Amino acid sequence: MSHVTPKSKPISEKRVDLSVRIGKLQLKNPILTASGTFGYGDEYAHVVDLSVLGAVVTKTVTVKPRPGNAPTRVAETASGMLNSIGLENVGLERFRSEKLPRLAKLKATVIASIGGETPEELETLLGALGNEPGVGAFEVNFSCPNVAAGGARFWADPARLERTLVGLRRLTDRPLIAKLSPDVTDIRETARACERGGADAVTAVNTFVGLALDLDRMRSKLGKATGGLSGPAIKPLALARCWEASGAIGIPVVGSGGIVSGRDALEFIAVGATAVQVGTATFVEPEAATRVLAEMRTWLAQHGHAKLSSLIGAVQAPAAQEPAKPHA
Amino acid sequence: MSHVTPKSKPISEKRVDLSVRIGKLQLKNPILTASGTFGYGDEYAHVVDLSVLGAVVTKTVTVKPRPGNAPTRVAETASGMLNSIGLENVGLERFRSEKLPRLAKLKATVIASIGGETPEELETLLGALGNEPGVGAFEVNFSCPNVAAGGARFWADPARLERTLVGLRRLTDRPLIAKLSPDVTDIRETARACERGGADAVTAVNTFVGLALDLDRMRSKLGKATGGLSGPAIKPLALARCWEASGAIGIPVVGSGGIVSGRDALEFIAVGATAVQVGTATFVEPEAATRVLAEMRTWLAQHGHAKLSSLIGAVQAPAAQEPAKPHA
Amino acid sequence: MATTTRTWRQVSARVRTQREYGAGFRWLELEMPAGFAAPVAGQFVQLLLDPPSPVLLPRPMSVASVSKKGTKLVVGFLYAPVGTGTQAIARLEPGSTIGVTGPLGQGYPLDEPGTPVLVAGGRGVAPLLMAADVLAKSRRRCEFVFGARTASLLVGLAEARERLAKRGSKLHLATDDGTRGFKGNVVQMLDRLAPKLAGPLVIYSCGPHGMLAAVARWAMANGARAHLAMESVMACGTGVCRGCPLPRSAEARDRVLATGADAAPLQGNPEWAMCCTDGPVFEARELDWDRVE
Amino acid sequence: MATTTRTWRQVSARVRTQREYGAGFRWLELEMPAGFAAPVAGQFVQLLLDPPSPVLLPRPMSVASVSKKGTKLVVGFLYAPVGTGTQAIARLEPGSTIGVTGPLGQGYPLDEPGTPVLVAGGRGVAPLLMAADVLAKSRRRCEFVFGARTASLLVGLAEARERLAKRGSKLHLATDDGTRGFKGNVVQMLDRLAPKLAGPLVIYSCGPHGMLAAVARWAMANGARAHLAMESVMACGTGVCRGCPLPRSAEARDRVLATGADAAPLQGNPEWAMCCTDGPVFEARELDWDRVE
Ligand SMILES: Cc1cc2nc3c(=O)[nH]c(=O)nc-3n(C[C@H](O)[C@H](O)[C@H](O)COP(=O)(O)OP(=O)(O)OC[C@H]3O[C@@H](n4cnc5c(N)ncnc54)[C@H](O)[C@@H]3O)c2cc1C
Ligand SMILES: Cc1cc2nc3c(=O)[nH]c(=O)nc-3n(C[C@H](O)[C@H](O)[C@H](O)COP(=O)(O)OP(=O)(O)OC[C@H]3O[C@@H](n4cnc5c(N)ncnc54)[C@H](O)[C@@H]3O)c2cc1C
Ligand SMILES: Cc1cc2nc3c(=O)[nH]c(=O)nc-3n(C[C@H](O)[C@H](O)[C@H](O)COP(=O)(O)O)c2cc1C
Ligand SMILES: Cc1cc2nc3c(=O)[nH]c(=O)nc-3n(C[C@H](O)[C@H](O)[C@H](O)COP(=O)(O)O)c2cc1C
Ligand code: FES
Ligand code: FES
Repeated sequence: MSHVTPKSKPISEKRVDLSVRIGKLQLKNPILTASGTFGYGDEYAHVVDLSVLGAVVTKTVTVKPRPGNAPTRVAETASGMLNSIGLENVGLERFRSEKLPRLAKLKATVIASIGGETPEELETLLGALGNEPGVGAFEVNFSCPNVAAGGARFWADPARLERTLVGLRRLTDRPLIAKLSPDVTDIRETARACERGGADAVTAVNTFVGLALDLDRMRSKLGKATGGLSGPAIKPLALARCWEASGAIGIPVVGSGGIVSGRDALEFIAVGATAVQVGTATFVEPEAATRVLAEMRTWLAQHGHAKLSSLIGAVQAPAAQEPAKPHA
Repeated sequence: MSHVTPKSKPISEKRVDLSVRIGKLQLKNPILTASGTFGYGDEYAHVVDLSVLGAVVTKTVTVKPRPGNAPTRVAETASGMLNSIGLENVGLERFRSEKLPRLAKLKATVIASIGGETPEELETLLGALGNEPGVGAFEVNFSCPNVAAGGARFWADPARLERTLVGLRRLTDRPLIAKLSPDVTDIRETARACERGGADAVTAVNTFVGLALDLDRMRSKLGKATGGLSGPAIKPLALARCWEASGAIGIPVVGSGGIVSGRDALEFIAVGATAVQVGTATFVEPEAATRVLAEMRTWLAQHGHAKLSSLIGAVQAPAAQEPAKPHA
Repeated sequence: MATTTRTWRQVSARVRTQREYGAGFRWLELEMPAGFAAPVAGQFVQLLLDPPSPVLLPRPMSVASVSKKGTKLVVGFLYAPVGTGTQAIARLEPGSTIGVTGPLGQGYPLDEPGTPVLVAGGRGVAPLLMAADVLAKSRRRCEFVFGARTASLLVGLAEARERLAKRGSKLHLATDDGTRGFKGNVVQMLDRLAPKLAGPLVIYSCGPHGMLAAVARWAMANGARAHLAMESVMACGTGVCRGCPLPRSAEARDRVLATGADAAPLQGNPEWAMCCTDGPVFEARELDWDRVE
Repeated sequence: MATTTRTWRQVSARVRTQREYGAGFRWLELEMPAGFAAPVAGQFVQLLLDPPSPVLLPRPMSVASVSKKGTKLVVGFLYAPVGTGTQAIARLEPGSTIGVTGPLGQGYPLDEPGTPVLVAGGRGVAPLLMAADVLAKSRRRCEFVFGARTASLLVGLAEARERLAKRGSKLHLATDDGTRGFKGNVVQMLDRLAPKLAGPLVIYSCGPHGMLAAVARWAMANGARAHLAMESVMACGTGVCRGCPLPRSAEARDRVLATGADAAPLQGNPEWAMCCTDGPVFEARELDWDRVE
């Protein structure tokens, strides 16, 4: 990895241009909320001004409403949390009729997350939402670890991903972002499949499959055996996968996994992410996303970076991965 | 997951039978040291009585000595650490002539970890060490994330694993334990390949590939871009993989990843591990492995378990993974 | 029922006092900054240790008292240091700070008609003493049933006795082992007590889930209403993560399905209610007590 | 060179005192339990916060003083609270406990012949004051060069002045900006000082790596020996994880290859020395200063 930041004099925060672009969607800054950790946006609207965020990624919506998994759904682990929500959501109908209008009123840039057990379900969703004026882009959740059908493992197959995206591509002119599971042997392959299928970006990564045991009751702490691990514990893993994915494809990567601070966000951007998502941090601190944004802006100003986008992939070249002085 | 522990009266710690068996190797208890975290055993011998441990797994040895990677080699992360040691080791010759005799004097049960960039190198190692009287079993490191050649990704191919193990199987009558990488789409497949190839057990899991950035210097905190993540942060991930592997194969699984306490060890055993390894915890507390052993014994006695081996896989049936009351 | 007007904030509060409270419990008082709405009995907050914290998530804690000291709102908590997070809270010295998100959830509907019967188990006593105070202010006396396994677990008994006496309410003690008061559990106590009280009864209860389920069943069998303060493992505490489900009763399920968004303004999940926003206080008929863990 | 007789232990120590030391540094004194060997100047320990700790790994810290208070061994540290771990250490009150693994590594070989010149940069002053004490005990006075960027960073200057005067050693100050003492760096100071001293010189130094590299190069160019206390990110601190490599010089490399196991009893890696066990004190000719970070 090579050092490319120029040592510059601090500049005013106002001079920092944070805008980034994902496909045709221009974002005022790269800080997004992560799907499933910000509800449908309005839950936090009394404490967070949604219009200052790059975008709000909504909870994954499915064709039919889903009640979600039986308790227990969350468990804390060392610097992380496991969840097994099971895609509880209000379903396509209420999402369109109730949730989108409220988000429009709040002047949020909306990225709608959609999830399906089959390519057909995703097509139904995109067929219905693909031209909604209130939606700036779509994130396709190919990576939920907590559903019996259509979860991360089902979508780990590059050929299936590619085929499905080809089908979806025809249904909307908005950017399509494919959200990938980290639990694959080589994320470059799933990322490349998404690019070939016509995705405008990929999100790396969703949660990692994990398990925590309640030893006294000799069963999982969750209602299902496994859940998805998120939070600071996974940051180094997510960062590695984001770096690998961004080195393998030409379309933008959206980073996700353990981002809690402006520095965390910048680490993802430096390894190649065009935007990042704040997830679990919001459960700890509802205003996390706007704080991350403010911290990022301050760091850039202090380090004299007038343009965030010039930092994207600053640390990227896989060739520079080897140590400077090789030795037997 | 089902609850199978009988509620029993406490018993005396002396009555607890901790012995377990891996292939032909009888271990007095399931607590092993993890390769690369206990040196060649004698480094800690003045503070830890090696003879009370189930076994000492030695640092992975390669045919030729290896100097290891350039600095920086370690970086702390949230509840974890990244390492990029690069298999620094003394090589086969000195391992046999210097290290094994010392371990023999310390009355340790020795599991020798061997690593190679090719099946042939592994055969050379096993050809040389396969009948050493001082070695109780071999752990084959198919999962080092920190070497350019012959690392985790090279060995993620089930067919290669199976073929290689078939070749190794002929060279020793001692148990062969295949140490697997967690960074695969489906660890059941690599585990099954090892079983088919003739392994007596698999170790699940080695470290996860991760990355940490030094933002001020805009480069990895490590000398190489990525390293392997270990420690409590990965425990839920390692536990899930251990549970998956043990459900897929008939041979024993050795658990590894984030074990710090007797309860942690028992969690791995309850999801199907026959033995467990204490790694990073030893860097924090040199006497970690013996403390884990003592805590485990105490828990078992307090819960009236006279035989540890009856707890192996107590929480295992993948069928019981679904919630008791399914719902749309 | 959940309301869409959200008043919670995340603020930094100052530890005013902290002390042992007996039976392994501790009493914590926080001074809240301006802008923090006064919680009502039955509501809770999320306590977040300042960084660097040994735990990731905030810890839910019922509000046990609310008072004004000068212009300052002071909120009290009665808690047990059971694990890493609460043990770290227990080490906070007066003057140190802690993050508070709240007030959260639905408190007790203390204006329901009927004879109020407050049923407390163990540390559940605290929010109910607070409820008794509120009832007293609107000149309603209550019957206060306080139960525990054994006398030493009747936490804060002296204080309860004093505060209830002042308000003209009546304290009924019950211990499983008979070491104090009535020998038996709170439901057996309700059986004894009910015939002497003017119906309808409206029960407010807080305690372990097992006790709450028994109280809920008693209420449904005896034509009383009962409001029960539940707990669940939580992440956000604000309805967003969907991490704290409690099983709805068939009755509640049908009602959600029939009335849709109106009956459940937040998300309208017919299967599961969220402890943090639909609760933590639930009327007995809202939950399926056979499936409550 | 590493020795195979290991004397380190992990123990729980008691905080005796902790205070501000100026220039952003803190002074910490720990009372060690029996069985903990007395460290020598240049050695270090690993400090491990009691659980629940906000960090995973122990923090390496040079020993800055060793004394006996009654029968108790007291070990002092001079440190800067730069991150999560050291900031948590800074909050420890007297009487609280902390884990200590040590003594670790190779200290200064203070019995080498020659005129001792001690060269300190910033907080590097502490182990060198300790070294000066030891030299004084064997009736050897030393020249003590103390450098910093600016006067305010000459941490603990008053104490240094007093302790060195008591021992008849001579203090030479140097600041880059000339705000105190000689205007220039410690190497320029060595240039000025050396002609006035009886050769051969034996230098003991502690400070930032950049300074140590310059001192090492000066020593090699001027026929002096120099022992430099290095740092590295560490995990175990005990030679096991192989996480703290420093590049060996070609000379050292050849020697390790030639003499094999004898020259490097622990692991004999010709390419890399381990900071924690081969060091942290290295003679200038042992390392490849072009590759030291
Ligand atoms: C709405 C609500 C109100 C609460 N009010 C109070 C209160 O007034 N006083 C009080 O002492 N406690 C209260 N709790 C419980 C309190 O939140 C837990 O004791 C606390 O989260 C444990 O954190 P820990 O880090 O100390 O323990 P952990 O290390 O997280 O866990 C220790 C033990 O506590 C259990 N536990 C963890 N989380 C919860 C939880 N949310 N509810 C119940 N048990 C849990 C664990 O299963 C484990 O057995 C309340 C919980 C909820 C949901
Ligand atoms: C042999 C040895 C002796 C040392 N003696 C002293 C001493 O006497 N006084 C003192 O103040 N410090 C000393 N250090 C440095 C001290 O160990 C680090 O400052 C400490 O580990 C930082 O921990 P943290 O959690 O506060 O910071 P972190 O959050 O871990 O890091 C904060 C900053 O410190 C840097 N850092 C982290 N680890 C080290 C390290 N091992 N060495 C140098 N920088 C590091 C990080 O890169 C980062 O910039 C010594 C280090 C070694 C290896
Ligand atoms: C409680 C919870 C619910 C989530 N729900 C969704 C979801 O519905 N769709 C989705 O794509 N990701 C979901 N995620 C994953 C997050 O969007 C995010 O990718 C992941 O948590 C990693 O980021 P973090 O560490 O910042 O939380 C969920 C995560 C959590 C913790
Ligand atoms: C510094 C370090 C060096 C390691 N070296 C090896 C090795 O040589 N061979 C191997 O199979 N595993 C090696 N590992 C992996 C450990 O044996 C263990 O499987 C892993 O760290 C997970 O367990 P833990 O979380 O308890 O450390 C190493 C781990 C660390 C942290
Ligand atoms: S705790 Fe997040 S929804 Fe209740
Ligand atoms: S820190 Fe582990 S070998 Fe030096």
